[in-house]
Amino acid sequence: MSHSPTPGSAVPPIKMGIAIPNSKLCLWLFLGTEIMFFTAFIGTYIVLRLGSKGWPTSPDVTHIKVFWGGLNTFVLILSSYFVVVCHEAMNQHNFAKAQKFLQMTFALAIVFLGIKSYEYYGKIDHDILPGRIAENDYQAKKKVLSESEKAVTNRLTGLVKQLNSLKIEYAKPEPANDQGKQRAVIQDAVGKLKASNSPALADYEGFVEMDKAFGEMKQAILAEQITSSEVGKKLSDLQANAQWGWVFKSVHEPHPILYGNIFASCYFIMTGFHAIHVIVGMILFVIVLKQGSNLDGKWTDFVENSGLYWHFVDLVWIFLFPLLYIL
Amino acid sequence: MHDDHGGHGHPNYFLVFAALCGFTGLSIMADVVTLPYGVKIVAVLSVATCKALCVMSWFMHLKYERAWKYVLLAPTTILALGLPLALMPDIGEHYYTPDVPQVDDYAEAVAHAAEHVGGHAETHAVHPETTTPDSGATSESK
Amino acid sequence: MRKFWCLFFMFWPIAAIVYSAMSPAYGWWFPGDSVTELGQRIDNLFYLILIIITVVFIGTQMALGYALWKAAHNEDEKAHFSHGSHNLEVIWSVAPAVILLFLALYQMDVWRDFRVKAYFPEGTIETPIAEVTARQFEWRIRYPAPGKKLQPKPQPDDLYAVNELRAPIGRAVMIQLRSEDVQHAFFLPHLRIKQDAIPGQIIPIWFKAEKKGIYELLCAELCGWGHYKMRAQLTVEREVEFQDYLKKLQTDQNYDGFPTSDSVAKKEE
Amino acid sequence: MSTAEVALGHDHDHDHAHAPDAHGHGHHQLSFIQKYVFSEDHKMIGLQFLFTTLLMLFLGGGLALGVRWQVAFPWTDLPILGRILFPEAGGQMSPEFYTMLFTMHATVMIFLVIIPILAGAFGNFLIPLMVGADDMAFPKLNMMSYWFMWPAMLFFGLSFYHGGAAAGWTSYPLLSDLRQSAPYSGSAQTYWLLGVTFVGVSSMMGSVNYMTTIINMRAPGMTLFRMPLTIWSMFITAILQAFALPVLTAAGFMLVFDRLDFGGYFEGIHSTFFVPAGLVVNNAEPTVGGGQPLLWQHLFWFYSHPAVYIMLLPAMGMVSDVLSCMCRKPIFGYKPMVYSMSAIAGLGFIVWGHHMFTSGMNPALGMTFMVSTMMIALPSAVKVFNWIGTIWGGRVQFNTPMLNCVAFVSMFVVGGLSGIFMASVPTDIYFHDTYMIVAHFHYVIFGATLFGVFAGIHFWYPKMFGRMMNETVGKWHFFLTFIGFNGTFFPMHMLGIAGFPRRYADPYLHPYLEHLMPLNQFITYSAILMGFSQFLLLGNFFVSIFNGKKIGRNPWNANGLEWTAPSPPGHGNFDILPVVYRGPYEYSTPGQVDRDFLMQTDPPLRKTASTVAATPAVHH
Ligand code: HEA
Ligand code: HEA
Ligand code: CUA
Ligand SMILES: [Cu+2]
Repeated sequence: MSHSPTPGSAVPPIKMGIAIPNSKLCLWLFLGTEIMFFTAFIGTYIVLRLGSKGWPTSPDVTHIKVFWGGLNTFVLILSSYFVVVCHEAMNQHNFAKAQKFLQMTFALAIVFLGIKSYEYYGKIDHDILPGRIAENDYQAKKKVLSESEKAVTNRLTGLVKQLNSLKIEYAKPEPANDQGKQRAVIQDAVGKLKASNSPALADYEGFVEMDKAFGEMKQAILAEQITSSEVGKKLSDLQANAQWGWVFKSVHEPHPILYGNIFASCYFIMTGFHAIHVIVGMILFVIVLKQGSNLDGKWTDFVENSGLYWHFVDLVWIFLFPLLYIL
Repeated sequence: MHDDHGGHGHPNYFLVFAALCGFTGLSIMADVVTLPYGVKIVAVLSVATCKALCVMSWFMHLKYERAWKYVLLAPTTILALGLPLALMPDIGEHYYTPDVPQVDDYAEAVAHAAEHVGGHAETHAVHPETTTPDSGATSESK
Repeated sequence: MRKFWCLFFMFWPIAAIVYSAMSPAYGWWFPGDSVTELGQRIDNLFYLILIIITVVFIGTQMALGYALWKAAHNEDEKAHFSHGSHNLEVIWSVAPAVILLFLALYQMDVWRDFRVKAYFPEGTIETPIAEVTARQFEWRIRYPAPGKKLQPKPQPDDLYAVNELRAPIGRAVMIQLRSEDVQHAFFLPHLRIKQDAIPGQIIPIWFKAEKKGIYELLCAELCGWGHYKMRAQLTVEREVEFQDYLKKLQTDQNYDGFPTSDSVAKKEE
Repeated sequence: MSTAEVALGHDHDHDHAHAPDAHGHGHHQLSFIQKYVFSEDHKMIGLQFLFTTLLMLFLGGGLALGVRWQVAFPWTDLPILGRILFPEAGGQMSPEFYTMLFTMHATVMIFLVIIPILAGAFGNFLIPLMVGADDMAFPKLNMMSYWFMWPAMLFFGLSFYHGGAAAGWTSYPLLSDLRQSAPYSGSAQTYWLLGVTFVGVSSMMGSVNYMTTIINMRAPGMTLFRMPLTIWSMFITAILQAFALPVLTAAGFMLVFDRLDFGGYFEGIHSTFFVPAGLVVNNAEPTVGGGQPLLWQHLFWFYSHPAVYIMLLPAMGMVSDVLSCMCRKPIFGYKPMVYSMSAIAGLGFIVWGHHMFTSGMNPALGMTFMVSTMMIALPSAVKVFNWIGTIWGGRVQFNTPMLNCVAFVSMFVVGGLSGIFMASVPTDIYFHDTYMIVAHFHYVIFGATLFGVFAGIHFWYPKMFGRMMNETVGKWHFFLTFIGFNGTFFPMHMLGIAGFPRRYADPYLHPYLEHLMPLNQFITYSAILMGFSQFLLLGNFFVSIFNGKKIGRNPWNANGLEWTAPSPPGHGNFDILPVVYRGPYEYSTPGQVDRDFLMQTDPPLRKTASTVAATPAVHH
């Protein structure tokens, strides 16, 4: 490790620098940069939140549940524990044990990501996605309108297409996506289906009825006569229809969330980059796990350093949890 | 080799783990019971700091490292705290008048709802206290 | 050759000074004296700094040249051996420190008067004369109807103009600066005023123009391809003229026939 | 072996020994690809950086000449290229093209020339040689830091292809954020941001590597205060990068996510960090938001102000070394030099707000930033006076490196002094975003840094290639560049005082600027002179690789460890393990008769001169 003295030199040889391996030094320096990286996100979140006149905090709105956050905290802490005992086992040259601990860590990382995905799914399901959230009444109504419009249009084109398989003669609308013409085709088809007593008739009559109900809602929204919560009622009425309510299933209820977009932006960027770090950590673990029975003392430093990295990932979560879930 | 803390044996990692779990329990408690908002902020953030210190000292072995840890961590900490602090006067507060239509809209909507009897315009989407236009920051939420 | 290079390094600062000294004569200098008193103070500060840095500039460049000259003609066998001097280090850190601290403190009041709301001239904050909204690539101006106060939100009887701002002479006035899209900057070179217009904020600017005239108003923050042509005018006129202008705007705006007012005509351009 | 391994664990061989024979790099032949392309040798990587950045200098300079053409001769046909680029407009550029030109000019110059030439080229080449290590701590990581420049260049290229980013190099939102605000640079702006991110990743890799190398791989006896100032400056630069850059990367990600807008299910998904609500841009629907544009400025300058020192400190270090050697005199005030560099770095973190004085920041914050900005001139002053002190009493050799060094000092003073006008807030109200700023930073970046780089190139060229560059050509290059440079940028101060705004495609639309056109034409002619004199440098550089005079190990009679290695050094750098006995600036030490320098490896001086002659150290 130390330098062999140069023969005849007047100066005793000195190991310059500090007494840790280069790799560990480098990793710590890297962690310093990582701290600044997350500081930028966390700091941004804090100051933007303080600088906003209001912030969505109710779990009903944000779909942020302390239970899942707490559980994930526990999962990460546990995994951190396993990584450190894994390193301890490496130090004692008990490589089989080390492998086992590392496997536990890896499994917990997967659990963490699983829970995270579940939480993401909840947000996506309620369309709590940055850029898509209505911030006032008007936008909420507009959003319902455009989403229902899309749903109706889809149904419309679907029904027109279906006519082919029903062997119904009809004049192909020209251009194909002209909704007025498509609607005319449907009207026409209703008559023909009635005549042939086809079982598909209900669908087409249903559409006409639905289209009318939708048209009323649209009128009301465009005329700005109703508030978003009234639109919400109308929407749930539509959705409640036994025959065609399902068409509107993809339409989200109008929830104006004040500062919702910036909230979602912060939430996703912080947890997202944290999740990316989790994945990177998992890749490091896979490299070790892949060694199988070849794992030996050469890997101790590697395990220690990936462990340090993993603890850092844990540390970030330790701060994200209160900031995002509790406050 | 790397083992320059040889003499210490190893700390009881399980104990550290248990402490971390305890701290997590504490922060969840802080959410369950109702605390004044300011107290809550201080409480959960200090709990988080304690947790961080536990992880750093024992899991990351900083307790056993030499002085370089201060050289590395002191500037990092200063910068990491300093950046958000320096952003506060500009972003966290506003010296000039913010021009925020969504808040104005919201105030209007609330006023509008109050006119209607039954006031059902009160959206369940937004927490009413947090969003009264002049309640400043989030201070009194929940 | 040595002499040449020494003279070369001494010659160029002299050329620079001569060039700077003759610049005002060629118009390569401020676009006239400042029209505001605050601008005057900025100019004075500029000249103060100019003097200080000219001294430092000549001092360092000549020291450099002289040191070179001496060193180039060093007849000794070896260079003078010295690792430095503690006393000199102290002197040349303290001396600039004093100068710089003085500068920093000396000018704070100008900044304070320009930006700190509590120090705005009395009455300006309460009664802004206009709201100026920057957008790609024009300035929209909204005045309150004569006799009314400017409200934060547009009022039905507000008066509008595009790229033409007017202000009375000799009275401290305030405008509210907004941006409707990207960032712009409100730059009145003759008044030595510059302030960015930030989307999402309303920023007050005050000035007190002392001289009648028509001054350029430009945009000083990159705002897209048309940044350079975001040109407008500030007309400084007597109080009565200003009030007349507002009245004229009002009649033009209320005229329900074919629009004839020049502000509307401008818009059509 | 994956690169993660390299960084995280398996660096044992570098931990153990510095002597090349001890670690077995030497005994297998490297293929051409390994040696010249995916090289892990710090010297080759340094040269790769050097070649790349020198070529990029021409690209950036070419763009600058385009800028100059438009400002001097607005709406006239661009010579040569105009007909090819804008055939429909008869060869004249459009305002959006102009906006793109200066944005990409600054991007290329800053991210692909100055930063990589200092840290990448010189840092790589010099650090192991000057600290006495056989290579960087992590050679693979080092290689990757070069190869991560390529995705960056690719993205910048894509940006060009899509019309080029056009929001200035500072990329202030919302111009850079909302697509509809600059429709002509739609995806170009996104690619630009990705390019900057990759430059960042590359610098990051470099900086942790440099820090590790400098901390842990110094030769025996090379204590911190025996390190050459070049190493100190590289070290401090690396620290600056390590702490400032992640913030820009994070901010860059936020801006990229703000710009996301895929169609289909993802339609409308984009973050709103910098977008306030209710903006109507180009008659589009009002934006949703909640973000704040000022946030970007803070985050951006939190990096980019330290970055201007990243663009200066290494040059300061190199100039100190060259100056001391060419004056045959120890650097004046070694420790004050180190402390002042550290002070610049430390203060550099708390002055970023001086770019935002007129941005509508909190005035109290403005005052704070003004005071700290004024204070940062102090360490710079210490350095300037120390350089003059170094020359004082020396025995100057007027060769190309020396001339460039003197120009460095002289130009840095000008650039720094014009910084004082801006540091003072009230005057900055007037000068912000005028050509005063353009003059200021070209004086510090080109005038100081690039002259420093020229000095460095001429000085270390013999070590790189074992040959000298041609002196006559070097002096002509210096002479013409100096004249052209001052002719270009000095008059810009006057433009600034006259209130000439920067980033204007056609300033003469404004009557009060009309009379400045002839001055601008003069500037453009000077810029062309300066631009074309760079061909002298390029020619000299490439021709000398094959034709230069061959030299030995230490042509300048300098003291640093790098001069004990062969020229060019082989793989593993040193054939004799260097042991360090003193600092790097022992020139003209009294008591020494036959020569006026004492290399860092020379054993301690005894009373008699004979020992000196008998030292095993290698020179000539
Ligand atoms: C290498 C790059 C570099 C360096 C070293 C500096 C150094 C300095 N810069 Fe500069 N700066 C830039 C690159 C650089 N700058 C760039 C690129 C921009 C524009 C970015 C953009 O908007 O696009 C900019 C913009 C910029 C601004 C913003 C202007 C604006 O946009 O409105 C300011 C304001 O304070 C400023 C100040 C300073 C100061 C005070 C120093 C000081 O460090 C200088 C200190 C040195 C000296 C003062 C000289 C030596 C000292 C003496 C001889 C002692 C005696 C002196 C006195 C007593 C006065 N700079
Ligand atoms: C390292 C930094 C660096 C360097 C070296 C330069 C070098 C030059 N710069 Fe640059 N410049 C910036 C950084 C730099 N600049 C920045 C940061 C901005 C701000 C941008 C913004 O506002 O966002 C700027 C802006 C800027 C402007 C202001 C534009 C505006 O605001 O409207 C101008 C105008 O004159 C200018 C000119 C020049 C000139 C003439 C050179 C000359 O020194 C160049 C000399 C030429 C060469 C060294 C190369 C020689 C090449 C040839 C002879 C052509 C051959 C051609 C090919 C091979 C293609 N620059
Ligand atoms: Cu508006 Cu530039
Ligand atoms: Cu700066």
